[in-house]
Amino acid sequence: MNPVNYLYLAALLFTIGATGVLIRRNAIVVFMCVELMLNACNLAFVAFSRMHGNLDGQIIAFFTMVVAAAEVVVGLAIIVSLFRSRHSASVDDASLMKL
Amino acid sequence: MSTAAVLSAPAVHSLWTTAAEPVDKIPAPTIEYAQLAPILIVVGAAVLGILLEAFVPRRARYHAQLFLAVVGLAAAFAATVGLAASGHASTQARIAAMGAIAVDGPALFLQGTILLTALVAVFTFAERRLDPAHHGHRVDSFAAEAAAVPGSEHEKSAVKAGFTTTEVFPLALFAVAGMLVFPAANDLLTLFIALEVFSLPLYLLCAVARRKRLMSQEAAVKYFLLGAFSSAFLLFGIALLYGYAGSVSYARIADVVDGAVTDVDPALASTMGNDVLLLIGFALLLTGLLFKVGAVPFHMWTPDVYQGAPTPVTGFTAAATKVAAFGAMLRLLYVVLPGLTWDWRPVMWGVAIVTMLGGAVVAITQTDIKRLLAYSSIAHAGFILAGVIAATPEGVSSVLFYLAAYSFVTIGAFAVVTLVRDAGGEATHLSQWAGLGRRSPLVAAVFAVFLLAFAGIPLTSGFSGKFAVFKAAAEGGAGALVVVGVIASAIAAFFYIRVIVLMFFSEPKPEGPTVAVPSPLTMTAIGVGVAVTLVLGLAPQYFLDLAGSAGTFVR
Amino acid sequence: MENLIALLVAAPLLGAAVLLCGGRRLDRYGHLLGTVLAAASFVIGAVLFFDMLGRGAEERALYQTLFAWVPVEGFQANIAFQLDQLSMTFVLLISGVGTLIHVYSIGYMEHDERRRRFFGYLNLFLAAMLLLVLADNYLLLYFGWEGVGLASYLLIGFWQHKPSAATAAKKAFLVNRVGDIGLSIAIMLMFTTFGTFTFGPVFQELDGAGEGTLNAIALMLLLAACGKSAQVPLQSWLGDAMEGPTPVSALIHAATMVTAGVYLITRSGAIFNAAPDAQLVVVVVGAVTLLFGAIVGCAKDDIKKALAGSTMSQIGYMVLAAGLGPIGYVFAIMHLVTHGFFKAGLFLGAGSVMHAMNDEVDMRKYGGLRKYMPVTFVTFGLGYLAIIGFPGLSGFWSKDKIIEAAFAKGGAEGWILGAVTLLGAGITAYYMTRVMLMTFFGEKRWQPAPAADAATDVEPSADHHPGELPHPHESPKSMTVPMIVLAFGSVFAGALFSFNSSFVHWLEPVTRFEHGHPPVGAAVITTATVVVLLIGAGIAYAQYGRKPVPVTAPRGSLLTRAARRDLLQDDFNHVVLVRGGEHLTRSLVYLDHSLVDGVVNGTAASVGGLSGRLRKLQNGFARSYALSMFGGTAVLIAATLLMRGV
Amino acid sequence: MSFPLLTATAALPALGAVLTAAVPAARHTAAKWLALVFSLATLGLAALVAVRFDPGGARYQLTESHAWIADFGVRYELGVDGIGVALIALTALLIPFVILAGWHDADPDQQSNRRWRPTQGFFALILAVEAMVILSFEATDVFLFYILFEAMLIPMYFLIGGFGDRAHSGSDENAAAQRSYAAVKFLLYNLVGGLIMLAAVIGLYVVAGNFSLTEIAEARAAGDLTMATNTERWLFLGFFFAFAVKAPLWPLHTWLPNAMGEATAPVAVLITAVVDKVGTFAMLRFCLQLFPEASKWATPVIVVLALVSIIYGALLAVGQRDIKRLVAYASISHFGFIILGIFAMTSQGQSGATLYMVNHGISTAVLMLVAGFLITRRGSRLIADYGGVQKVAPILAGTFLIGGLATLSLPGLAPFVSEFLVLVGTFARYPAAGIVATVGIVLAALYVLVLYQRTMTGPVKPEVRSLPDLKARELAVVAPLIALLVLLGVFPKPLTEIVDPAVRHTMSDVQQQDPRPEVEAAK
Repeated sequence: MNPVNYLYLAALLFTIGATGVLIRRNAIVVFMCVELMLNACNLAFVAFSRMHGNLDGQIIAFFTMVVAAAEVVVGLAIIVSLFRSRHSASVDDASLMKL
Repeated sequence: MSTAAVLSAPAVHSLWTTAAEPVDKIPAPTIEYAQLAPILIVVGAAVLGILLEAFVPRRARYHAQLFLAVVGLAAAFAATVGLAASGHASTQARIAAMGAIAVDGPALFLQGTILLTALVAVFTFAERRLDPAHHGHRVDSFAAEAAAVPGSEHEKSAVKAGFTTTEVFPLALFAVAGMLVFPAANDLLTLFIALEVFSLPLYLLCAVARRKRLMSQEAAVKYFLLGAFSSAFLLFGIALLYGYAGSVSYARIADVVDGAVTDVDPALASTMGNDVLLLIGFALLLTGLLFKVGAVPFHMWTPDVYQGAPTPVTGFTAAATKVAAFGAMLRLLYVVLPGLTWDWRPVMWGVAIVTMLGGAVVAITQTDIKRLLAYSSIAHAGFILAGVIAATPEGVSSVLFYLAAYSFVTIGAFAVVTLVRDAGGEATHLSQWAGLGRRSPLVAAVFAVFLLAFAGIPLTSGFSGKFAVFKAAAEGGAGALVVVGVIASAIAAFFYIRVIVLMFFSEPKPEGPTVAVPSPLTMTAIGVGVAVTLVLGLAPQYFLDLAGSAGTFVR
Repeated sequence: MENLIALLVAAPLLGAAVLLCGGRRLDRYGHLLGTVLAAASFVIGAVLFFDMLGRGAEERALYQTLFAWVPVEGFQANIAFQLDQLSMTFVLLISGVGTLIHVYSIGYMEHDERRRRFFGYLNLFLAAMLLLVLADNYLLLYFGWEGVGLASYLLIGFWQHKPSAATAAKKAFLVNRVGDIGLSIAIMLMFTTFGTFTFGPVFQELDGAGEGTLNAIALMLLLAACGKSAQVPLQSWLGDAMEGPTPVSALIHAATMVTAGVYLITRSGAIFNAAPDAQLVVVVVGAVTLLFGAIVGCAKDDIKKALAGSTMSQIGYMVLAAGLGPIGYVFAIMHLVTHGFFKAGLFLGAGSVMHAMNDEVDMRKYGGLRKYMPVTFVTFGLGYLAIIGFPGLSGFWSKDKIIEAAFAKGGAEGWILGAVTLLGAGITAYYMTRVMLMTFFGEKRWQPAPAADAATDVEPSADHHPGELPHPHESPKSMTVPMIVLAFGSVFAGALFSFNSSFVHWLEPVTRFEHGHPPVGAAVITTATVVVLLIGAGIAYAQYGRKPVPVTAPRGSLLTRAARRDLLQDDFNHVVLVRGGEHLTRSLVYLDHSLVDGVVNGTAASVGGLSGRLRKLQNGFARSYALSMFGGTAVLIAATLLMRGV
Repeated sequence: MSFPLLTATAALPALGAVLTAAVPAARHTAAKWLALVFSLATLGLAALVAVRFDPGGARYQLTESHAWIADFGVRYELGVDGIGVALIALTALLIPFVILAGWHDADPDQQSNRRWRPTQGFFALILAVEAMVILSFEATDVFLFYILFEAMLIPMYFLIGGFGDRAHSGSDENAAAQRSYAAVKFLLYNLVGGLIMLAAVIGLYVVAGNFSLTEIAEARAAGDLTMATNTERWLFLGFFFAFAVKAPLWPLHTWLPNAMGEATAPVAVLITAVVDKVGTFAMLRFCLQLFPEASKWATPVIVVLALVSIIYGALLAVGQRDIKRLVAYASISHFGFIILGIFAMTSQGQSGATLYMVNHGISTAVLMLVAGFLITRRGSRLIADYGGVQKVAPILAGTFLIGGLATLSLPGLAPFVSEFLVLVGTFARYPAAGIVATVGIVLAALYVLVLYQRTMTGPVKPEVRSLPDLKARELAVVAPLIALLVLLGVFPKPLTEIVDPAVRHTMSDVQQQDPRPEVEAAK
């Protein structure tokens, strides 16, 4: 299969993730969409890695996973504490500060 | 960090080609520990801080953590100075850690700035005299137990027990470590990792305010989600650049962009021809960095986060993040993409203009002092961008100088904000600041000095910085940008002055806030801010020299 | 000898400084000090005069340079004096009449608590006026010119608590300032034309300048003269200036200051001679004012205002004569001097009458005073005869010469001017006879003094008894003696000057002189003049001597009513200048606020409004922030690609 | 190295400011005396500068030069020419009187807290302004000048906003609001001007590579430094705009009436008589010297604007109901004359403009300070609230009249000399402009005399019946200034002697010669 197709897929996934961030209210889902974007990146890395015939991209993908995991830890901690204070995980509810 | 060594291009290549052969020994990466000392010291201190958190009794933790953080940062700063003194900022500049980290003038200058800023910020973190003691325990700006639900019994008992979130010190140290690496990163992966290393602790730090916890948590969520969103863009940009150049090493990418590579394989030849990859990748990468510096239209997190975060954290974030992010941006634009100067300059022109004007204009109608400072920081990001756009060594050194000047003013200003309090904690609404000059002339005068420096009035560091940046921009052919910058400065002057008017020319309200008498910690922070502001305003030559000699990137 | 010149000015200046800065402790002796210093100036003048007589006609002028005043690259103005025959004439007139009026004022102002200051102002006036006539350059002349303006301002408004006096003072200064524009511009023109504005060099270089320039300079000088000498169209202030104490009217607004315009024109004779067009304008201005003043003088019931109209008219004669060129200068100055005597005398007489009549000025409330105030009556009467040109008295000699010179202008102009001056002589006789009859003859029409008006805060003077009829009495010696001296001048000065053409010979070296040749014989003109004045006096007698004078003025004809209102010039000023000016300033104040400031404030407001709208974008929703970032990224990518044209 | 006299002249008041500010709260009278002593000592040093200055000597004298910010091409360079000496003398002369006149303007009220030290602040700020103004007259480095030009706004701002007139036309809150509006307006106008100048300053650096006035001028004269026509024009406009705001020139003037109206009279004097002079001074020194061609290019427009200022300012002065605003508009009119004189490009015009700066400073000081004394007595700035003051306070009225007469340029008082020189100088180059400007002198008479008539003459209003006459302190403020007005009106030679050579230099900078008299030209 043409490696470019993987890139198209990666771009598609990335866009879906970004769109999700824009349209979903639940903080967890938003965060999942970000994760989707990161994974789209991973796909791109791996695809490029293969194209160029070096390992860099694949190694980066591992790093990205680690980072994503760290983000989950931090993110969930924050989101959960927000949820416990407000009994809601909607990002739209958290709008005390504006203007 | 050692993993980065594996990624250096030649090493990977040999690994790939020799994979099938039997392995006698794994070639150990060369790590220049001495040259990386500042980073390593801070990381070490941070790790040690985690251990302290685990093993030191609760009542001793505060002092232990504070001591560790201060010593760690001071030692790291000493190491930075030592490196600079031994010529690593100029003649001895080189790339360390097998291509992952550059040790050169800009890196050391920025690291030194970050470390000093962080040191001052840690002082404000540690301030425990502003609020009255709770149940006999002195309290700082951070929640007794951040995990507890605000207003719950759990929280009350934590307060009663005198818990404090001493984790903020190691968190801050981790953030500092990431910030140290960020402007020194010499490949895109290190850049990304550094970004995450300093961002994630900051998200947490935003969430742990002791007062107004809902706002604090909201700020953290917003910062986190948007930050993650932006880092996804950054990462995708990295992926595209990697796809374009077949490498994430700055030097390699620069060569590919310039067409200066000799070993072109067919895959590289095909991607090299695809400028769309390069341009989109560049734009996405830039997005991530512009988010961190708070440039319009990626600025919208700034006011909310600045307002919601605990004020010492706000000061730290505002000052240090900006230094680190602009450092990384400079290196990216000057080292990786000089070949794209003609592509990125017009785009950055646009961003700089809307950032300067947008920040200044929206700030006019702000009513909260922290939000006002947030918008002011946006406008300042625009001014700094003007220096970045100069695309000359003078541009680099002017930005370095500006960052140093700006960060101390910022930390000092936010430190003053922590002092003005009423029963509900900090009194950040502007109307509460009315007549402050009559109640506490000294505090008001100090804040006025900071505001004047923000406004770029001569004899303050703000003026020297602004002049340096605008001069570089004008010399670099961005005269029109200077004119826009001047207009934005004029607009900005309006709201700084509004605050001064409020403080000095309005009658104090009877139920107005009081000014807390801080411990020597905050006093030091503010004092350093004032001193730097005035010294850099009156006799900036030494520091300009410093920034000037630190203006060359190693490649 | 020339070193004395500065003393002429210094003496009264010293007086002014001491009296004005000295404070209350000088109240008791101040008036004496002022008088002595004025007299000192006169004595020095006399010494210089006799010294001057001792020299040949062409070597009489003296020069004294004190110091460089404004030494600037290419612009040299000195404090330097020139005392020639023309200046000398004025010095004697000014210091002489000035001293007399100082003496007169000792009595006249006796009950005024601010008498010291009054004398200080008088001394200031003398100093400025002497400076004016002694200056050797136009800029220094301008110094004196404005100085007399200031003194005039201070003295007209001396009774500042009266709003009318304050207004009159302001008006006088302002109208004079308009004239001063002329003098300024004339000096500037001289500077750009000749590189200097010192009399001698300017007059020597006249050939090099174009006639247009010279006309312009001359017209500007005329404008200045019009302001100071109350010539149409800048005459309106003089009538109001009568608000000042009467000695002031006599000295400043009759004898000396108002004639400064004539001095200026005569002094600049060389320029005017080279600018015939401007000269024609001078003549026209003189002729118009001559009739204007005379007509106004006919209608006024206020004795001082009637005399003020007369002053205007008489100065009109002088200006007209000066406009005739070398045939007229000498007579202009001669009439100026004789007028100085008789008009000062008339004013002092009027002051004496007012002094006796509770400061009443309305002639309709006088009548029959000749019996009560014999000295005043006689001196006033001699002044009256002099001014109407009764043969043998001063006015006759000088006015007759002017009428002759007017006819001698030649052609139609000559006839017209001659006719105007003749007509003026007739009207003069008419209104002066009217004044004379209403004041000193007929039955008593005295009215009780009005109650002191609290609103105007007039302090009752010592002999002011509200509600009582006045008790007219002769004035004290200090007042009558100056009147008598002036009466002597009124009677004999003209003859003295005309004897052997002495005045002509005296001034000729300065002003040059040409004999005019009127189309008809001099005797014919003289006869005509006498006839005309008899007619004028006769009509007045018919109206005011034969019939009783009503205490309230009859409505009168349209012309009378207009003349009472200064021929509507004040109304014009009021409507066009005052009202118009008020509208202009008011609308400018409004515009300054709404437009000039408004543009700036509007800009600020629109930035603020923009700020308010942009602020709304910060709506607190994380997702919209993300959208902003997403959109920004898209734009960034698009822009980057577009730049490359990919 | 010789004694740095110029630095000392500026440093002394700066030191005084610091010491005054440091006086303990309870000893506020000591602070006043301290400030007065320092201002007098500064006057002494300024006199020494004037004595040491040799009119026949080099263009810039008593020069000092030290490295400062090499990166910006900035040196700490001082030097004075005759114009500078005259203005330094003016500044040093006026400040003691300003201090003396404002003796009680900032007395602490009873209930204010112990940390609020208004008196110390007031006098320290005045001295700080003095230091900066003097240094700005001495600076021969464009950057140094710019810094001072901007920095002096801050103390002025606090003086205007923090120590407003206690007499006002409305309620208390209203007064505070108006005062802070005035202070903000002052600062913003000048800051905007300054920022635009900043762009030009940077541009100048880009073109010239350093900021030394002498070096740039020499390089330009020698042809080593050429500016493209358009560049020079833009830079000129940037500089001129800032100076025109400060001066102020129509239509950038509207801050002045507010600022002068709301500030106390001594501060108003400080604004118009001292600080604003920096603007006109800078036009003469920097605009003409750095950008001669552009100056000539812009002259027609500037002359027109100056004329508008003259007439417009005077007409608005006529229309004012507030004494201090009236004086402010009169000042606008006078600044029009100064600018007209500068840009007439004749020696008479420029000498006249320089003299005008000095004379206007003194005459406005007299008028404004006496007006201030009056206003403090009655507690109102409205003209309509007065009447007949002459009767109850003749000395006050007399000094007020003299100030007014000086304002309307009566010969014998100093402003006449300068005004006439400006008029002549203008007329020589632009006759029409000279004539229009002459109309200004009529309007000046109008607003001065109307003001005098309405306040001082007429029946005594009940409210003014008990006003005391000038006290000894007040007379000590006014009398010397009046004496000076007379002295400089009759014998301005000492001033013209030092100004003339400087003007000659400026004229040669712009390569202009005085128009020759018509008669000579014809020969």
